Parts: sequence; structure tokens; C-alpha cells
Amino acid sequence: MENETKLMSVRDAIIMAMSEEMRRDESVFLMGEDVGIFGGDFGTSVGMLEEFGKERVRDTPISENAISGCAIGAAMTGMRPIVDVTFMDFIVYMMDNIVNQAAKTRYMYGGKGQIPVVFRCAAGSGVGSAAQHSQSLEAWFTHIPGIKVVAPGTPADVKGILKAAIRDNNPVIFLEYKAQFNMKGEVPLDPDFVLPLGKADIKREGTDVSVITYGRMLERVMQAAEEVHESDGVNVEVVDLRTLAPLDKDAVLESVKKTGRVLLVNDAHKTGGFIGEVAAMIAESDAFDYLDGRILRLAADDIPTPYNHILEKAMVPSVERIKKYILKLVNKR
Amino acid sequence: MENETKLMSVRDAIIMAMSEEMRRDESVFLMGEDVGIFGGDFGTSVGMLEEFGKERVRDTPISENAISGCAIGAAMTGMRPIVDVTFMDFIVYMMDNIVNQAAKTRYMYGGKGQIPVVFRCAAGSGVGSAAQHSQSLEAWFTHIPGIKVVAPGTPADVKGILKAAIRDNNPVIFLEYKAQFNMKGEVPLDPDFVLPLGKADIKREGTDVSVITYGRMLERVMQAAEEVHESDGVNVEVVDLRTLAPLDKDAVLESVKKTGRVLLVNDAHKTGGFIGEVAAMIAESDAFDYLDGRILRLAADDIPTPYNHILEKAMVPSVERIKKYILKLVNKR
Amino acid sequence: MSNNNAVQMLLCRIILIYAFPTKILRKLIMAKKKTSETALSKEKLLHMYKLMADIRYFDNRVNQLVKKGKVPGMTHFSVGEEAASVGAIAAIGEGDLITSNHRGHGQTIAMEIDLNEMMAEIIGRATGTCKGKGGSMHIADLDKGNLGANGIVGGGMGMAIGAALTQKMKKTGKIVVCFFGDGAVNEGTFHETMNLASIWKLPVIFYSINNMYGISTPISSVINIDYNYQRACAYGIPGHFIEDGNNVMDVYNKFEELVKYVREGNGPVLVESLTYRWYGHSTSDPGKYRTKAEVDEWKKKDPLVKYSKYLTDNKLATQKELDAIEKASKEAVEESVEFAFNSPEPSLESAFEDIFAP
Amino acid sequence: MSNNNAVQMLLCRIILIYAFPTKILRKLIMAKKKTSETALSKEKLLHMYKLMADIRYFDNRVNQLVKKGKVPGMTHFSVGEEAASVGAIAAIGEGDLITSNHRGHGQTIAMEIDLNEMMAEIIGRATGTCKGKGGSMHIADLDKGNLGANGIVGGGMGMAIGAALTQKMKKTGKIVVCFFGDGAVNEGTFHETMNLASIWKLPVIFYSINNMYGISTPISSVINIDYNYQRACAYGIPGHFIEDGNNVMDVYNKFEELVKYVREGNGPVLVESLTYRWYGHSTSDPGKYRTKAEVDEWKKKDPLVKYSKYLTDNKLATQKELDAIEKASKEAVEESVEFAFNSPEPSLESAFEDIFAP
Ligand SMILES: Cc1ncc(C[n+]2csc(CCOP(=O)(O)OP(=O)(O)O)c2C)c(N)n1
Ligand SMILES: Cc1ncc(C[n+]2csc(CCOP(=O)(O)OP(=O)(O)O)c2C)c(N)n1
Ligand SMILES: [Mg+2]
Ligand SMILES: [Mg+2]
Repeated sequence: MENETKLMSVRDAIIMAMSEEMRRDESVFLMGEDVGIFGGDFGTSVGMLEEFGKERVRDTPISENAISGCAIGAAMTGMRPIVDVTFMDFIVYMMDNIVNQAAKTRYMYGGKGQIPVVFRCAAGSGVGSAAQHSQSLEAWFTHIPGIKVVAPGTPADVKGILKAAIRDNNPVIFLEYKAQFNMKGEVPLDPDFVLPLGKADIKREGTDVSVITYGRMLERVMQAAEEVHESDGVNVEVVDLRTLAPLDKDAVLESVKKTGRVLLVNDAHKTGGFIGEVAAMIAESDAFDYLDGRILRLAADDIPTPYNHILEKAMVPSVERIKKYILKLVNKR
Repeated sequence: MENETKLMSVRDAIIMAMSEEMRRDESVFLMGEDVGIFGGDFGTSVGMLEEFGKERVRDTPISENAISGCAIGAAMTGMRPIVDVTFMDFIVYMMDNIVNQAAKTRYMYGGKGQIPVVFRCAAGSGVGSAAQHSQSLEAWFTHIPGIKVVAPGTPADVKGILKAAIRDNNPVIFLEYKAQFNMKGEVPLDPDFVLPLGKADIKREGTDVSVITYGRMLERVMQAAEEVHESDGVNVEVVDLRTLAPLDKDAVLESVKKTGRVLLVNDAHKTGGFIGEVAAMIAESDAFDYLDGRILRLAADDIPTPYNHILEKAMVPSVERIKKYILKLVNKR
Repeated sequence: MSNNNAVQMLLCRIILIYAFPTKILRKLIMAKKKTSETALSKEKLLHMYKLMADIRYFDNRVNQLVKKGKVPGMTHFSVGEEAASVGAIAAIGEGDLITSNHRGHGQTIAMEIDLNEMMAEIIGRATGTCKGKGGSMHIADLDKGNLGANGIVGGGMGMAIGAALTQKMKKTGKIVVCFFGDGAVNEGTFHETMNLASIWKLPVIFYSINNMYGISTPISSVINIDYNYQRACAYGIPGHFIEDGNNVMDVYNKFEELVKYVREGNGPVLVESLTYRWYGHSTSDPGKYRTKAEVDEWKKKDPLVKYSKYLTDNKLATQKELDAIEKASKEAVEESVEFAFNSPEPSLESAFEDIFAP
Repeated sequence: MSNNNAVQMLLCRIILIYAFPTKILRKLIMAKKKTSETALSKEKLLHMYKLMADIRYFDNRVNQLVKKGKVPGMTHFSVGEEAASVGAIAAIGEGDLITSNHRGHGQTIAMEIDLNEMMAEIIGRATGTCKGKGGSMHIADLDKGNLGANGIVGGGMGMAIGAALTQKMKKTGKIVVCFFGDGAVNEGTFHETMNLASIWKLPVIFYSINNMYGISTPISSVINIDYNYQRACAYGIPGHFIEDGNNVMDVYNKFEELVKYVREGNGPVLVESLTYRWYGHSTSDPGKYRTKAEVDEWKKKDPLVKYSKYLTDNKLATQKELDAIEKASKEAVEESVEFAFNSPEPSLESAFEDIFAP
């Protein structure tokens, strides 16, 4: 079993990660709207009610504030709740509990207590649900000390990072992507397959350009990297941040120093998006001296997500646009 | 009167701006917790109940969600509310109304309707009120299309920008600083003194270094600029953004091209703070080619605001640190 | 000691159920109403039928399109709940306002939206109500007083009280109806807006359309009282119950009463009607959470059938007239589908417009 | 029609006031209680006095320090409200938990915090409960079951129900008391947490200490009912009222009853006590919103005087014993001041510690 893998979707990797942790540790439980018989708005808890029962797969009222507060209180007193936020946009109603309470409590109490809680957020656009159901709001949380933020981009990473998040003793914002629940990949079956938080993963080694990304955009970046390699012989290094907070600065800077060319990609709005922070971090570091040119960014346009699927698609970086930017960086076209 | 000015505090400039607009336009009104007989948590509405009465200076229950929602609904239907959020930290309870509703409604409705509402937020640390009462959260809003964000740094700008915000037909987040309500300066008495939104202001012309800042840090930056000029003959250009969204990119880039050296300063947490966005914007622009060195940032440390006043003070950029960074940029020390 | 609590709880329960007009009282009031019903003009009665038919056929058609993969986004259907919206909106006047929620088609059509534009919006075209940018969950019709559907549960409540505040401050004499579901009463915004409206005596009717589920969650499992309207007591305002939300005249009569009360400046009310949605929650829904028997039972209480029976039994309309209305509805819906699919996609540039007001 | 509403409103009001034990009933219960009171050991009775005295002298002293500019941050005082906290906490048991709010000194001291560390925290020193990082609004004592004060109005409510959920899931038999003010009942989180606790039958006592104002705002102006406890009805749970929140035995007796009820697994309750804060809202407060006469009136209802009279009248303690307690309190407070000011400031490096748990 140790090295066995299975082809499965992100959705199934999530269910597997949560279920394994719930089998392993009595104090882990899942709560959220329609996580029970409905199996989650995105099917990410199908079958779990049947295995774990109502006490550990807790359907809640439509009360995001109480859900998040309750989870935090439970976490402070010895439980390890996982909250299904469903659409990340609804996290607006959880901001006090996450930002003013969970993130700050341990610090304000002088290092006492801990809040092991995971908020699973379905982020991003791509399913035609318009402006109030399509946001990737990770930048709000990376700005706040005391919260970890993770955004894995493959089914295997989803499993390994989610398990790490559940085992971590701090509040973790976990991004999953509406448009990628069906994305498939090989996933290790080992119930002790846990990836480290705070470490970036070089998904592709390269020498010409560093493309730094995370979450939903990883898939497109990887495809673009392969394609420019084939078409133009460009060797792209893909740095998958995987954890946004705390950020693995060393991995980023090392790659930048190696290639001297940087493209940053995320699916959140460009202005104020997390890749802007990474760009700024590079620009103020010693890696600046290794830069061959501007630090480019590709992100979602600064518009509310339109309902129309053509406009919706156009606002997010495509493989084509990523390729164009890579080639621009190496002056190939 | 047209060119007359008076020495007054930020607090009085706020009261003057609101009062003038309320006299001018019947649809403008103020609402929030304790804005009436108490005169506002920070005294920013003292005397207004007496002049305008209970209907237009509306004390509310402790219900930030209802306050913000009510303001938005009133704005959609023809009123122009000003909301006293008091401590900016409490805006956590207004996030749905501001981010999912106010910012997106016009877009989602295909260009119909408008929401002229101002949220006045007392931001920043400096008064010993610890981690839940000291945040500068402007970065959350600059990330969201459809919201304007302003942060003036002198009493005169406070008046001119607040009046512009009230007259603007869109939701505006207005930052005022707890630590600076008593800061004094000459303020124009002209009731038509209105400054433009979306325009940066060069507060000091210079040739050696561009220091880009806004809000609370402007005062320190100006002092640092004067001091390094005197001590080392360094000519600092101070770019006061004043409006963060929409950002006056041209003004920033022009200054950077002129000096080739950049320091960015704000009082929000460094990671994910708005100056990171400005740094990224510079690094991806044609101004990159004019840079003589790294783009430096000075911001609050990434820690929850400590209660102890020494630690509280130390976490925010001081005049000394700003000077040090300026001199570092010009290799003077 | 625990006795004391037990007694209290019993009292509390009794009160919650009987504080508001008992069944008998309600019957009496209804009886009184029965006579006044005919006060409605035939034109109005038939128009209400038309609106219900429009909702029914419009949403049936959208559902077909969804199944064929022709709707590129999320929608929620009002089929089965037609009376709950039409009865309420028939009772408000020119210039009155509404706010709606994700399941807004019923209210939107009852507020007399252009069906062509509405269908085009759901299909996402440039000719849509929102130029294709909003979709089903964000259709508004500001000129007609519809402040819009809303994708956030409870998201319209703040807007509703704000709009009501405007009416009060400007002394327009207009009122606002705030539509939401049963599940929405557990959002904090419900509490805060109800309270603020109650202390400021704002002219707003909070209207909970209870279709018994929030997605898969039965309302009975997420409140510890029997009905949502009973929460009115926490705000010192009247709570009203429309037992048969599928009976459009019951809804209308209750709203006629409430609109008058609210318009007279007495402050807000909370009202709840019982109804049922025939389809799943949204575009996809396996529906494991409710039985076929339950769905079938409710289909027997079809609001359109009820209303047509009422109209014909009371000789207020002939079957022929009603058939003609249904036919016209179907045609209008077909026309809207044609209009929608013949409309252009919005241009890429249009995505960058309409963010800020000038 | 409007008659109907008027009748309803009347019923509603009558019910809200009389749903819960009437005055007479309350008197009867109290009479029954009077006898049981003596069940408390003398040691316990005197200890309650000590805690009340500690609160009084501690906060009086902090207020003096504030006036001298020696407190480098925001504080809120519990003077005048001592009975409301001590009576409640005296009724809970070992391992039970509390959450508190910005005005947390009373509860914190009643939960037996080390006064030296508490004073050092308020002065912001390294030896403080929170190493000087939290200050008055964030003092917690997790080992003793105090989950902490909170700077956000309503901020502790979520924690309280979560802590209660833990007790339920782990079957510890422990309960949680959630302290908040009168103004906090208008936060959405109040509604959501009350509701969630009610449907999950969580062992939590929601306790509103009504000192009649939220900063400058009279509670009567921001709710449309008479008392906060009446909102219990919206959640189908018992609502209780402690008319004299300055009478520590009244508070204790009511809580004894409620703790038992909640511990038995009957789900949450809401309880409210009436009291008054003698000082301004926070460190600075011009106090224009209330009259001197009102403040003076309440000072006559001094909780310590009431309790000392009760103890001596009933021969449960001698004046001498009480004097000794007060003296000891004053000394302890003085010692804490000395301890605080002799403590070092936290190091600059310490600011970067304690953000994440290992
Ligand atoms: C704040 C928020 N939380 C959750 C959702 C997801 N959601 C959409 S509709 C719905 C159920 C709403 O139930 P109800 O109010 O009864 O309306 P119905 O769909 O039954 O008409 C939920 C949970 C949302 N849109 N917004
Ligand atoms: C969410 C939030 N809104 C507003 C405030 C500012 N504030 C602090 S205390 C207070 C009044 C609280 O009143 P109450 O609950 O009655 O407690 P009291 O101070 O009277 O003990 C307010 C409005 C806050 N801290 N948090
Ligand atoms: Mg429902
Ligand atoms: Mg109070």
C-alpha cells in the first residue's frame, strides 16, 4: 500500500483525506451546510455521513458566522473541526471569527491555546455562477498574521496538503477549485501520505523562465510549460507555491536566481492578488540583481466575474496567454 | 473665503466635510454606532446631532451587518449615506454588504443603479487598543473591483477627499487614523474645496528617491524626507497616493522613472499590504528599466498588534527607519 | 427548578403557536375576506393568472434547456411556488419596491419583467436584462421597483431595509417587500435587519417563502420553533402566517392587509407562507433528501390548478379564458427562447464596462 | 385588518412579559430559594464577598491609574456590576468554562485569576497574563476555564457554542457560560449562535449583563421589546430574568437552577440581569448620555453593600470579617500594582513569538 497510487479526482482525494483523518483521530469532524445526506454542495463529502454518522458529519443551518465561531470554539477546547465553507464568497460572513478571533487568539493570550481548524473553500470561477460565487479571496488571509493558507493544484497534493492542514495546530484556509473537482490524477493510497505545509514544490525543473503559481492555475501553467518546450525549446521551471502563508521565499528566490526571468500566475483578481506580494518580495530581495527583465504577472482581470461563459473564461489566464507571456520573457516572439 | 484656511485637526476637518455636504445635499446623512449624543467613538461627529437632528445623524444598534446593508439599500434608492464604521476591524461584519453587494451590484445589473455610500474607517494602531482594534485593512478592498479606496494624510486632504467621496456615485472606503485625529494643519474653508479621486499628489518634489506612501505614514515620510535632505542633501520625491483604488499608476511610474529609486511605505502588515501591489505594478511596468536597484518596502511587521505600547510602536515604520531605508537606497550609509 | 423551566417552555410553545390569530380567528378573518375578494377586477384576477402561468411555463422551459445543456450557468426554479410570489406582489402598488433572492424568477416575472430580456439573461446574451453579466441570480428591474435577485442567502435584507429607510426619509409613502426563503432566517443579517427595521419603524414586509428545505436541509431541523414567523415576537412586531401559500387569494388577502398596515407607518411585519418547490434546489440536485411521495403530494396542491378552480367555481373566469391565457404564456415563453438564442453574445470589451457609476 | 394587528401586538407584548414567571411566581420561587441559600458554606459565602471586593478595588485602582496616565491602553471597568459576575460564576463547577467580552475584569477575577499577572497585563508588562500582548480586552485563563475576554462585541459567542459542542461530543458533563452585554444582542452572531445552540441542544448559558447602555446608546432605544431575555422565545428555549443583578444571591440562585438545567442536557438558556456600570464606558467618556441623578440612584444599589447587609443581617458573617476581607483585597490590589510596575517591559523579540502553535 505504501507506494500504491490510484487515479482519482480532486473530489475523491478530498473525501479520502478527510475520511482517513477522521478514522485516525476521533477529534476530527466535518461541519457545514448540506455536508450530510446531500454530500456537500460539490459532492465533497459523499458517503461520509454513512460512514461517520450525524455527530461527526454535521449539517448546519445557513449561519456562516455561527458555523465558523462554533468551529473555532470547538478547536480551542480540543476538537479538530473541518468546515466546508462551500463557495469561498460566503466566507464574508466568517471574517470576524477567522481574522479577529482564530488568527489572533494565541498571540493575544501570550502563546496560550491553539486553534486547529480547517476552512475548505471552493474558490474560483468556471461554472457559470457569476460575481457572487466565483471569487478567489486568498489574498485577504495571506495579509493576516496567524492564518495559514494553502492551495494545492493536483489531486495528490490535495490529499497530502489537506491532511497536513487537518493535522496542523493552527487555522488553515484550504482552497479547492469549483472548476477542478473532476480533475484527475494519481493519488497515493498511503494513509500517512502527508505533505509539508510551508514548502513550495518545483513541479518542473527548468533554466529559462520561472513560472510561479499555485492552485487552479498550476494545471494551465504545466501545460503551457510543456507546449513552449515543444514548440520553442524553452525550459520553464514551474514553482508551485502550494502553501501561500507561510510563503516558501527561499524556493522562489532560488528559482528566480537560477532563471532570471519571472512570470507569476494566479486566478484571483490581479490588483491586490497574492502574486503581487510574491512579485514585491522578489523585487525587494537579492534576487532582484539576477533579473533579466520585468517581473510579469498574469491574473484574472479586475472585473466582477461575468455570468456569460465566454466573458467568464476570458477573464482568467488561459494556456495561450501564459505561453505568450513566457515567450515574451525569453524574447522568442 | 475662497482662499481662506484655518488651522484645524483631522477630527474637525472630518466634521466640517460631512457637515458642509449635509448642508449642501439633503440626501446625505450619517449613521453608525454612537454618532449622536456621544459624538462618535473618536469625536468625529461632535455637534452634528445638534445641527442636523436625529433623522440625519442616526444612532444605530450594534449591528454592523444591518448598518452596512441599510446604507447600501438607501444609497441604491437615492440617498447618500456616510457610515461611521468606527474601528476598521469591525468591518469584518460588513464584508458581504460591501464586497458581494455594493461592489458588484451595478456590474451584475448590466450597468444599472449606483451606490453612493462612504464607509469611514478608523484604521491603524497607536492608541493601545491591541490586535482586534488596530488593523489597516485597505488591501482587502483594493483587491475587489467596484470599490474605491482612499486614505488622505493631511487635514486639508481629509476634507477634500472626504467631500469627493461623499459626492462620488460609488462605494468608497475612507481611511482615517486613530493616531492622527488630533494632527493639525491648514484646511481650506471653501465649501467647494473638493479634491479629485484617483489622483496621486506629489507632496514633495525630488530627484534622488521616490518614496511612495499614503494615509498615516505620509506625515512620517515627509519628516524623514526633510531630515535626510538636511543631513545628507538627499532630494526625496514624496508621492502621496491618496487614492489607492483606482490607483494613479501614471504618477507613480513617472516619479520612478525620474528617480530610479523606490521606497514604499504603509502602516498595514507588510505581507499582502497595498504597497506590495504598487511594487508589483512598478516591477512589471516599463519603469522597471529605470530602476537603479531593488524596490524597497517598509510596512508594519507581520504580527498581530501587541498591546504593550513599546512593541506596538516598534511594529510600525518610524521616521528613523524610513530615513535609514532612504539612505540605503542612495548608498549614503 | 427544572419544573419552572418546563412550565416556561410549555407556556412559550403555547404562546408561540397561539399568540397570533388562532386557526378559528384566521378562518373568521378569511370569511370576512372572501366577500372582499370579488372587489378585485376581473382584469386583475386574470392578470394574476397570467403571471402565474408565465412563471410556470418560463421555468419549465428553462429547466428543459438546462437538461439539454443550453443554460451556461446556475439557476433556481420557482415552479410550485407561483402563488406565493404573485399573490404578494399583486397586493403592492405602483412605486413600491421588492428585494429578492437566488430563487427570484417568480418575483421577477410577477414584477412584470420583459420575458425576452429575462430569458436572454439566463442564456447569457448581450440583450439580456443585465447584458449577460448577471445571469439568473442577479436579475433586477430597477425602473419597475425590483431591486434584484441575490446570490447570497440573506443578501437582499440589508438592501430592503435601506430602501425602506429612503421611503421613510423621503416620505414617499412607498413600501418594500423583502423576499427570502425559509433557510435564510438563520442568517445573522435576518436578525439585525429585522431589529433595525423594528426600532426605526421602517415600511418593510419581511416575507419568508417556506418551501420546507434549504437545499437538502429541512427547516424543521434547523430551527427550534415551529415556524419562522414566530420570530417576529423577538422584535415586537406582528408575525403572520399564510398556511396555504399555494392559494394565491390567501396570499393576496394577507398581503393586502399587511401592505395597508405597513404603509400606515406602523413599522415592519414578518410573514411566512407554506409552499413547495417541485424541482431540485438548483440546476443539479439528486434529491435524496425528500421522498417521491412527498413531492407528489405537493404536486396535487398545484397553485395554478387551485386558482383556476377558484376562478371557474366562482364564475370569475371561464376555462376557455384561462386556456387562452396559458396558451399565450407558452407562446410568450417560446418567443423569449427564440429571442434569447437569436441574440448575440456580449462582446469581450463589454466585460470591462459598468463597474463604476460615472 | 389593522385591528387584527393591534390585537396581535397586544397579545405579543403581554406574552413576552408574562410568558416567563410573573413577579409573583418569581417571588414564590425566591422564597423557596431563601431557605436553600444557607446551604452554601460560610467559606463559600465569604469567598464570594472576597471576589466582589477584589473586583471593586482592582478596577477602582485601575481607574486611578488611567487618570494618572499610567495605563497605556484601553480598559473597561466592572465596578457596579460585581454581583452579576460573581453570582453566576459561583454557581458553576470545576471544569466548566466561560467566554467573556471587553468588560471582562469582573468575570476574569471571579474565575480566580492571579491578580498580579492581571494587573501586569493591563500595565502591559512581560509578567502579565498574556505577556503584555493582549491587555485588558484579551485576558484569558485557559487552565481555569476562562476562554478569554474579547474586543469584538459578540466575538465570544461563537467560541462559547463551540466549547459547548466539545463538551457534548466528548461527553464531559461540563457546561459553558457565555457573558455579554445588553448591546450585544443586536449582533447577528447572537442570533446565529443562539439558534445553533438551540437545535444542537448545546450546554451553554447565554448571559446578557444588562447595564442599560451600549456605550452611549440606551438598550431601550435599540430593541423593540422590553428585555433581551424575551428573545429566547425565538429559539424555543427558556428565557430568564434576574431583576436585581446587584443582588449576588439572586444571581447565584438563578444560576444554580440554570446550571443544573443545562447540565442535564436540556439545551441552552438565555438569562439577563439588570445592573449598572458606575464609570464611563471606557477609559474616556464624557458621559453626556446619562444623568448624574441616574448614576447616583444606582450607586445606592451598591452590590457590595447589599451583600454585606445580607450577610450580617442573616448572621452569616460579622462586619469584622467583611472588613478584613476588604482590607485583604485592597492589599492584594496594591501588591498587584507594585508587582506590575516592578515588572519588565516585554522584549522587542517577544513580539515575534506566539503567532503560530507548533
Ligand atoms: C451566505 C450564503 N450561504 C449559503 C449559500 C448557498 N445556498 C444557496 S441557496 C441555499 C438554500 C437557501 O434556502 P432557502 O432560504 O430556504 O431558499 P430556497 O432555496 O429553499 O428557496 C443555500 C444554502 C448562499 N448562496 N449564500
Ligand atoms: C463588532 C463591534 N462593534 C462595535 C464595537 C465597539 N464597542 C465596544 S463596547 C461597545 C458597547 C457594548 O455594549 P454592551 O454589549 O451593552 O456592553 P457594555 O459595554 O455595556 O458592558 C461597542 C459598541 C466592538 N468592540 N465590536
Ligand atoms: Mg427553502
Ligand atoms: Mg451595556
